[in-house]
Amino acid sequence: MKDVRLLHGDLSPGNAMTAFSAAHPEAGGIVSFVGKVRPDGDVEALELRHYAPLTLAGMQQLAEATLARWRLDGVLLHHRTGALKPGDPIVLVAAAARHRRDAFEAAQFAMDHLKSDAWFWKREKRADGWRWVEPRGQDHADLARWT
Amino acid sequence: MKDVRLLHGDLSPGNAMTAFSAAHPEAGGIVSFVGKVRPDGDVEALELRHYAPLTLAGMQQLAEATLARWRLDGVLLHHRTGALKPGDPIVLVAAAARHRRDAFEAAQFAMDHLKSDAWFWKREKRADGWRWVEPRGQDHADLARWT
Amino acid sequence: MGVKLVFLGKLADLAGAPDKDVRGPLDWRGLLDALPGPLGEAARGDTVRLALNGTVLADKAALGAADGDEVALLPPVSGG
Amino acid sequence: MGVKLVFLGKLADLAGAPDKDVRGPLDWRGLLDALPGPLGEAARGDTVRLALNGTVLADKAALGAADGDEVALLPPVSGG
Repeated sequence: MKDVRLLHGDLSPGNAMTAFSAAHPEAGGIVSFVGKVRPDGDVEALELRHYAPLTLAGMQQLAEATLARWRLDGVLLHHRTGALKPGDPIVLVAAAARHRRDAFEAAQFAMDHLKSDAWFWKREKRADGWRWVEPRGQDHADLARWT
Repeated sequence: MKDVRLLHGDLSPGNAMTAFSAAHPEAGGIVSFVGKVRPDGDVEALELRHYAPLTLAGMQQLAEATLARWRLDGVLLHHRTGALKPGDPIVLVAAAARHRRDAFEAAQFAMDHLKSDAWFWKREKRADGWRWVEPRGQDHADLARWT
Repeated sequence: MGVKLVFLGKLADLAGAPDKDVRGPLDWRGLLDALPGPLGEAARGDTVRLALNGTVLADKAALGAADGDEVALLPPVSGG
Repeated sequence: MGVKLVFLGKLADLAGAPDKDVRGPLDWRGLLDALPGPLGEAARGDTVRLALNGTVLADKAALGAADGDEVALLPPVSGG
């Protein structure tokens, strides 16, 4: 089962995880990852843009690839778009599985792909204005683990 | 910051994660794992025993070891004891970090140790009665990754 | 109705607008001719991909768009 | 008041009770003498560890307990 959403408004990790857990009573373990706009440093705002003809379809394909690669009961991918402020959740990934190792690996696989291989563009506003963000070297290395 | 609890009554992953997330506004990412009594198969009940002079102190040491090994903002270890029924949460592990890779690895490290290197004894009731559970070979292999 | 060019991420800043209509038909050479200075240079770069009507092209030089089509210019992504 | 033996996990089933008082002082040999058949065999096994007053012993044979002490017999664990 896959639960894939592109959210223009608030992402509520607590509510989403409660529903995902209830939808998978058969799973022995559920791993989740919540990524938030970091309030440290001097980021005042963040904007995520997407491209409607590609972004949600790409997330659906990522969910399918995740389900195909590990033995899972379900996978959840929720990703924000639009204007965000420090502390706001940007992304929620979850994987439910009989065995925890599958769930941990699947969640990391999905997250590594959302970070640097999904159709999102992110910019941050600091004191000196807006700047487009590109993936870190570590993000590329994390992604390369799966190929 | 560590949040370590041995719970004789209900474990509420949703409430615990909401509090943990609020306690770590500075973390860019939070990974969690919830382990539940699997309702599949024929397990009718589960009992977890602990040994008071060792169990909570051992969990505290595990939390310290986890904090020492990765760059984390915080770690949470909540583990049930007593009588459980299918579907009940047994364990909740969470790690908050600036970088997601640290959070994923720390949560797995803590979980692998709770599973087969913490002072708990677990027995399951099936149609043919109670049986003590010992770690699977996979659990030992998971633990050996960290040494 | 021409070919709609859509600029994602930093390319929208370079273009000064999120999209632009140009006359079709449009091939790769025509696209570059339609993009002024820095935008054209960015489009040539290995890290910028093209999508035609929601399908990413394996080879940008194979672009063939007609009036009514949408061509998206996709710079490096960054999510999560 | 003697030495309190505490049996964890499956050892409680073998002992027929969660604990048992024996007379101190108690060393490793005395402990084995105090444990009937299958329980004594289990205690000898490599996978069973001993704790004296909440401290796990590196070497079971080094046990030295006096009246008022608590000795726990710890079989393989299983959590989560």
